Amino acid sequence: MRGNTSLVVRLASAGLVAAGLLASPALAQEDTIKVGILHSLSGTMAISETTLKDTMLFLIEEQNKKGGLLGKKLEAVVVDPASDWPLFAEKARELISVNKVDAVFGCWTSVSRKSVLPVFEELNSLLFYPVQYEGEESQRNVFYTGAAPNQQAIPAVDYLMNEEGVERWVLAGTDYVYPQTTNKILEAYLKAKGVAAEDIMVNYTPFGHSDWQTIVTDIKNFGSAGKKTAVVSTINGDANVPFYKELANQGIKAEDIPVVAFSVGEEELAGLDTEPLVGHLAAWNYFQSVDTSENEEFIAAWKSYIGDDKRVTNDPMEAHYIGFNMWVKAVEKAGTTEADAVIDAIVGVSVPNLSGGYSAMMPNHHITKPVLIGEIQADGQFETVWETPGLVVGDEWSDYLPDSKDLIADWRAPLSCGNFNVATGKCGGKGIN
Amino acid sequence: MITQRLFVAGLTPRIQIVIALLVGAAVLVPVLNLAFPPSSPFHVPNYMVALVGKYLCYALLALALDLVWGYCGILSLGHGAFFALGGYAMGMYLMRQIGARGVYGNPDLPDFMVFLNWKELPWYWHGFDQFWFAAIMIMAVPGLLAFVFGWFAFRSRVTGVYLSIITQAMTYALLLAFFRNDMGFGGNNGLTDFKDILGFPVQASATRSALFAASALALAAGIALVAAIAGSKLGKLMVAVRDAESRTRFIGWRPENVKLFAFTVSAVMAGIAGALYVPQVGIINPGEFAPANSIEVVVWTAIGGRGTIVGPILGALLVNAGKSWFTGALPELWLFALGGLFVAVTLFLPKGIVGTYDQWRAVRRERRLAKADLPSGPAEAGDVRIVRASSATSPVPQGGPEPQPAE
Amino acid sequence: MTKNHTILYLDGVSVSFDGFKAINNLSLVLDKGEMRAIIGPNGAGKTTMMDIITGKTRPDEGEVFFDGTIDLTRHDEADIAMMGIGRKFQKPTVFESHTVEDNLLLSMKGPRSIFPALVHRGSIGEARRIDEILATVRLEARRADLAANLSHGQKQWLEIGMLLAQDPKLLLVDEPVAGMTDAETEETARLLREISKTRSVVVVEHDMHFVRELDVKVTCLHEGSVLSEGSLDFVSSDERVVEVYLGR
Amino acid sequence: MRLLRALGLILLFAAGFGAPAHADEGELRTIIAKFATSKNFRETEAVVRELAATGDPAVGRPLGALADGNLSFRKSDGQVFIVSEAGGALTLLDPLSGGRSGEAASREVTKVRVNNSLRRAVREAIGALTLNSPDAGVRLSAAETMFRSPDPEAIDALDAAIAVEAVANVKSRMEEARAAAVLASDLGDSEKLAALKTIERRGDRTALSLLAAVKGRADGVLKGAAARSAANVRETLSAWDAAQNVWFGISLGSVLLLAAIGLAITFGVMGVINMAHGEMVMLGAYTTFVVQNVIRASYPGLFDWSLAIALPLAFLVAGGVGLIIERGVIRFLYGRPLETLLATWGVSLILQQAVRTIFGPTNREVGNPSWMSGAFEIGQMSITWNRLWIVVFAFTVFAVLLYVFKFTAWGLHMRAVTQNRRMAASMGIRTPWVDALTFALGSGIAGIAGVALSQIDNVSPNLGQGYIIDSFMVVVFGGVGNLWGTFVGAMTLGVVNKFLEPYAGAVLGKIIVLVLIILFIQKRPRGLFALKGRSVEA
Repeated sequence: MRGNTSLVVRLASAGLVAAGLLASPALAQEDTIKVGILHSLSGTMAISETTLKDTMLFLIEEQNKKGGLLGKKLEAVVVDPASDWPLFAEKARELISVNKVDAVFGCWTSVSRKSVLPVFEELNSLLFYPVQYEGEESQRNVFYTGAAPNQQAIPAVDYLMNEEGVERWVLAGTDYVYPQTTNKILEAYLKAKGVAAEDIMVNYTPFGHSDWQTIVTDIKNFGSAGKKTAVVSTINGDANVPFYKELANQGIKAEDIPVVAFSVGEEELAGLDTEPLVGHLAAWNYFQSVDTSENEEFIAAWKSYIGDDKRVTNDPMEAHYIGFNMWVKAVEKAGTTEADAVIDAIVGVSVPNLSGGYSAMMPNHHITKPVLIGEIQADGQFETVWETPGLVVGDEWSDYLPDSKDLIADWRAPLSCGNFNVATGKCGGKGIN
Repeated sequence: MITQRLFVAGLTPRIQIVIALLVGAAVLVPVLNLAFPPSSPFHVPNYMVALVGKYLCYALLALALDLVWGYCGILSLGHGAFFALGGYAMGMYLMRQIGARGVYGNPDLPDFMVFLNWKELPWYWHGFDQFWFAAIMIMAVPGLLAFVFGWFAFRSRVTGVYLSIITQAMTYALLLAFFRNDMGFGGNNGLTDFKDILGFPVQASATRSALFAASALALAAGIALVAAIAGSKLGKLMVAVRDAESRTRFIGWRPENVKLFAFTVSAVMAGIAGALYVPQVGIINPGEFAPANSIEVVVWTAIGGRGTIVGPILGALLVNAGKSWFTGALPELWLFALGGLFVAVTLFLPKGIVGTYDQWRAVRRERRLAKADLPSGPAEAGDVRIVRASSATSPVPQGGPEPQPAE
Repeated sequence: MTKNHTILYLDGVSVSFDGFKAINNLSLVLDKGEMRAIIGPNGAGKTTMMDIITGKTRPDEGEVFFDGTIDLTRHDEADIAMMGIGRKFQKPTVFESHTVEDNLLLSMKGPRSIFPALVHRGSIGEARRIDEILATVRLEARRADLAANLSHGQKQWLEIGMLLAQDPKLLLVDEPVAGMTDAETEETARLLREISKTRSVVVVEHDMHFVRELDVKVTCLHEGSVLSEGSLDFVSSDERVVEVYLGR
Repeated sequence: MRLLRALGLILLFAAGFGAPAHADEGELRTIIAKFATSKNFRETEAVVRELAATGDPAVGRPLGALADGNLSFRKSDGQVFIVSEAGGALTLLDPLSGGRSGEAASREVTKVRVNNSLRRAVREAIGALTLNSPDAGVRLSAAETMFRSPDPEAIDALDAAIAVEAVANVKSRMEEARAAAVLASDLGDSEKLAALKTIERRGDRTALSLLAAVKGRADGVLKGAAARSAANVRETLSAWDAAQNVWFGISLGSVLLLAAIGLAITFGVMGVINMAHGEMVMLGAYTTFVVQNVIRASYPGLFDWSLAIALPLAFLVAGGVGLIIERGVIRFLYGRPLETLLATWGVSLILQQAVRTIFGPTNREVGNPSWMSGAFEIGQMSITWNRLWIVVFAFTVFAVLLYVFKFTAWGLHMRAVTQNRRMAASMGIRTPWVDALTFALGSGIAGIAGVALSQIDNVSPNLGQGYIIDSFMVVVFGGVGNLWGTFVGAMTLGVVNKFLEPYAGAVLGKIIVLVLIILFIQKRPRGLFALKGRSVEA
C-alpha cells in the first residue's frame, strides 16, 4: 500500500520537477500540504540519514491517520541530496520553489545545514534540523531540535567529574567543526573547573579513520598516570565502530577508562558487539530504553510501520518527532502554513517528548530537553544512569567562548535578532555597526 | 594581430553556433528572469537560473579537463582540486566582504575563526578583501599548483596511469588538508554565509542573473580559447604528444613543456569555473576536493566525447541535469541509473555522444561520396573539409594514446 | 684523436639493465657524410645503441660524441634532435590522427618552444619545403590523408620524411624496410642513398638484400659489442658472424 | 562481567579458606535490604562498602549480581533479589543462598541501578577476598587491582598468597602488588628499596607513574633510587614504543596489503583500473555478515568457525560478481584501461546502491569470534589477537598468490596472456577464459580481504570507498605488475604512516604520506619495483 502511494508521490514530484525545468511552476496543487524531506539516501551520510527519512514518512502517515492538518492531507516530498553539500542547497531550492513545500525536515551534518541556510533565508521557508551540533548559530528560518553543546557535552563532563571522579581527560574527535567547537568549549570549561593543562589531551582524526591502534594505545598510556582518566569522544559516524572494536580488543574497560560519546546512539551500536563495551557512556536527550508510555507507543508504532522488529530508535528520531509535532501545533495555532505566521506562532509551543516531559520551542529557536547519560548494555541499548533534574534550554551561544558569551538570540518581536549583544545592547555580534 | 591570428583558427561553424548560443543565453536569460513577472509564461524562475548557472560552471570544468585529456592525453583525476582552489579563492573574497555583518560582528575575522578563538587573520587571508587580488589568486593559485606539479611530474616523465593516480593523490591530500581546521579555511564546513559580491547582494535575482551571464560568457570564452589552441600548431602538437609522445621528443619538441602548458591553462580555466560556481551555490567546502568529484568530471567528458569541444559541455549539462532530475524523482534508484549510464556509454558510445555523432556523419558522407562515384578531384576537396574539422575536434584513436599500465 | 672529423664517435660504451649487459664496451666511429649499415642478431644491442645516441638511455660508462665535440651523454632527446640527429623507430611511429602534411609541419625545422607554436602561421617557404619532402618520399597524393590511413610502407616513408623535415646531420634509421614489398624495399634503398648524399646515415637492418643494395660499410654487433666491420662481403665471410647467425 | 559472575561463585566455595570472618546472616540481609532504599549511586556505594566491611565471603554473590546488573527489588515490599530472565518472566533468587524464591513480571521489580564507579567499587571491595581463588585468572586480576590501589594492610594477606602461589605470572603480579603496598606503608627504607626494584622490573607505565609518585613524596636514599628506577623504566619503555610502532605499521600494512593485493592482480597484471574493487571488498564483508547471521540463528555452536566458513563463500561471491563484470563489461574494453575506469566506476555505484537496498544503509554487526578477541602482552607491548590474525592471514594470502603465479600452470598461462596476448592465444591458451578467471581471482581475493576487514571496520555500503584510494597508492607505489612491489609498498606505507602518526597526528601524517608518494613517483615514475630496460617504453 505504502509502496504504491509513495511511488505515485515520486512520479508526481518527478512530473513537477520536469514541469519546473520547462516552465514556471504555477501548477502546484492546493489540496495537500507538502512537507519536504531533505536527507541523504546515498553517499557517506546515507548510513545515518536514511532512518530519518523513514521517520518523517512515518510521522506524516501517523498525522494523516489523525486527519491531516488544517483539514488537508500532508504529502511528503522526498529528495536525495546524496551527501553532496552543494546539492543540498540545490535540492532545498527545488523543494521550496518547485515543489512548494511548506516546511522542510532535513540535514545531518553541519556543513549541509550551512549550505542550505541562505536558501531558507532567501526563500523564507522553514527548516527543522534534528541533530546535535556545535551551536554558535541561530537563524530565523531554522529550528534546532537537536542538542546544543550545553545540552549534551557539559552535563556529560559534569557527570564524569562528580560521579566517577575523573581528573584526566582525553578529548578525542574527528577533525571537523562540531568536535573542534565542542572541545574548545569543554577545554575552557574544564580549565575553569581547575583541571591542569597537562591533564587534558586533545586528539583529532580524519573522517572514516579506521586504524585506531596508535591512538587507543596513547589513550591507554595517558590513562596509566595514576589519575582517573576518561575519554570524551566526538568521533563521528563511521570511525566509531573500528574505534570501539580497538578499545574492546586492547582491553580498555569502562571501569578503568570510560568513554563518553556524543555521536554514538542505538543505530551506531547496532553495528557492534556491545558485550565488551558495557559501561561506556553516551550523552543524549533520548534513549530507546527510556521507560515511558509515550516512548513505548512510539517504538511499537515505528516497528510496525517499518516492518522490522530489530529496528532501533534514536535521539535524532526523537528530535524529528518533537520538531514535527511542534510544527503541526504551530500551524494549527497560526491557522496557516505561511512561514512568517508559523515562525511567530511556534515560539512557546510545547509538545510531549518521549522521555516523559514536555519540550518547548524557545525564542532562540532551540528547544528544551532533558539530558540523559546512559551506559552501554550488552543488548546494544543504553541504560540511563543519570539525568538532569529538569529540562535544559538549548544555549546557542556558548558561555565558554569569549566572543559568544555576550550574545543571545530572540526571534520574538520586537527584538527579532539571532545575535543580540547584551553588553552593547545591539543586534549584530559585537555591535560595531 | 597575434590574437586575431590565434582566434581565427579552429572556429568551426559548430563552435561558432555554440558560442552564439551561450552569448544569447547570457543576454536572454537575465532578461526573461528579471523583466517578466513570475506569472508570465516567459519568466525564467530563479531556481532555473541558479541551477543552469551551476551546470555552466561544471561545463567549463569539463572543457578544461578535455583540453588536457582529450587533446593532450593527460588523464587528470584531480581536476576537482583546481576547481576547488579557484572556488576557495573566491570564497575567501566573499568571506571578507561579509565584514562586520558576521554573527559575531568581528570586522576582520570570519565567523569560524572567531569561535575557534583565532586572534588574528592568517597571513594568507590578507589581500582577499580586494576583488582584483582575489581575481588574480583565482587564476594564480590553481595555475601555480598545476605548474609546479606538472613541472615535476612531466619532467620526470610520469605518464599514463601513474600520472592519473598521483593527480588523485594530490587532490586527496588537499582534501585532507582542507578538512583540517588548523588550516584556516573553515574545515569541513568550508566557507559559507556569503553576503555581497562586488557590493551586490549574492541572493538577489539581479546578481544571480549577472552571475549566470558571467558563467555563460566565461564558458563561451573558454570554448573560443580551447578552439583556438586546438586549431593552432600547438594544438596539433598536443595531439601529437597524446598519440606518440616519444616521436615528438625525437623530432626536437619537449612534450613536457607542451603538457605543462596545457595543464596550467586547464587548471586556470578550472579555477575560474570554481570561482563562478561558489557565489552561485553559496558554499565552498573540502568536499569539492573529493577524488570522486574529479572522477565524475572525467565521466562527463567521456560521455560527451573527449577530444571534441562541444562534447564535454554537452556531457556536463546532460549528466548534471539527469542527476538533478533523478535525485528528485527517483531518490532510491538514481545511483542505479547513473551507474548504468556510465557502463552503457563506455560500452556502446566509446567516443562519447559527439564523437559518435561525428563518426556517423563522416561515414554517411563517405557513403554519399562513394555513391556519387565522382572522380578524385571533388573527393579530395571533401577530404580537406574533414581535415579541417579534425584539427578542432580530434577523435581519439583507439588503443594508441592510452597509457598501458601493465608491462 | 680522430674524433674531430667524425659525425659520431662511440668509445667503450657499456650499459646494463638489472645485471644484463645490453651494450658491452662498444666502440663505433662514423665519418661525416658516411652511410653505415648495422646488422646483428636479435638482442645484439642495436636498438639500445640508438637509445644511447639519441639520449633515451644513459650509458653506464664510455664516451659518446656527436660532430666531434658534442658530448651526447649530457643531453636529452629533444636537445639531441635539435642538434641534428633524426631517428626513425623500428615500429613506424607517426602522428596517426594528423594528416600527412601536418606530420611534416610538426617536424619542420624551426623554433621548438610553446608560444611560437601557439601563434604559428604557415609561410610560403615552409609550404615549399613540405612539397619538396612530399615529393622525395612519394606521398604527394596522400598529402591531406590521415596518417592512420597510410599503408605500412607509406608510414615508414612518412617517418623518413619527418626526419628530413628536421634537416638533420645524422639519420638513425631502424629497420626501414621491415614489412615492405620488394618494390618498396628497392624504393627505400634508393631514397636512403639519395639522402646519404647530403647527410650521414646509420641504418639498422636485418634484410641482407637491402643491405647489399645500400652498398655501404657494414658493422655487425653481437652481445653488445662490435663483432666485425667492413664491406658486406667481408663481414658475411667472417666466421664469427656466420657462427652467431647460423648457430654452431 | 562474566568474570564477576564466576567470582561470586568462587567466593562461596572459598568460604572456608583462610578462615575469613563470618557475619550474622540476619545482619547481612539487613544491609542488603538497604539496596532497595538507596536513592543514588553514592548511597548504593555506601551499602557496598558496608557489605564488604563484614568480610564475609557470602557477600560475593549479591555484589557480583549487582555489578552484572542483576540485582533488583520488588516494588511491593522492597525485598532484594537476584533476578534471571527466562522467557519474558523473571525468576527471583535469594541474594545470599541463590535459591529460587519466586517469579515476577518485569514491571513488578526495579533494578538496583549500577554504573562504572559502582562496578569499580565492587571490584575493589571483593578484590582482597579473591586472592585465594582457585582460578588463576581471578587471582591475577585481584593482584592487579591491589597493585592499582595499594593498601598497606593487605601486605600480610599478600604474603600468605605469595607463599602458596604456584603460577609464576600470578606470583610476580602479587609480588608487585605487595611492593606497591610496601611503598605505601611506613616500613623501613631497605624494604622499600627492594620494593622499588620489584616495581622497576614490572616496567610498564603504571609502574612508572607509581615510581614518580614515590619520587614525589619520598626523600633521601629512597628519592634517588626511585628517580633512577623511573629513568630505567622510561628507557626500556621508549624502546618498546618503537617496537610497538613497527608492529602497528606491519599491522596497518597488512590491512593495506589485503585491500590492495586483489587490485595488484586486476590492475597490475591485467591493466584494468577497477574502481569497483572496493565494492568487492564490501561484498566479502557482507558475505561474512550473512554467514554469521545464519550461524547465529541456526547453529550458534559454530560461531567461532564463522570466518572459516565465510572465507570460501566470500571468495566465491566476490569472484562470481567479478566474473560477471568481466564477461559483461570489461572484456569489451581491453586495451582501453582508462575506459575500464569509467565503466567500473559505474559498476561500483550500482553495487553500492544494490547493497544499500538489500541490507539497508546502516552498519551491520559482524562479531569477533573468541579467538580474535582480546590481546596478549609481549614485554611492554600489547598485541591484539585480531590484528595478529590479520597479519598472518595477509601474509598467507600473499604467499599463496605468489605460489599460484610462479608455480602453477594457470599462473603460467596468466603471465603468458598478460605479457603477449596474441602469442599466448596462438599457443593454444584460451585467453578470454584466462582473462575472466584472472579477474575473478582478483575480485575473489578482494572478497576474502573483506572477511578480514569486517573484523576491524564498519560493515556498511561505504566500506569499499574507504580503501580504494589507499589500494591504488599501494599498487602504484610498489610498481604495477609486481606482487612483491605491492607487498613492500603496503608494508612501507604502513610503517611510515605509523611512525609519522605520533608526531604529526593522524590527519597530517596521512597528508605527508600522500605527498611522499607523489614525490617518490617523480623519482621512480614506475614505482618501487619497476622493470628496467628497453621493453618498458614502447
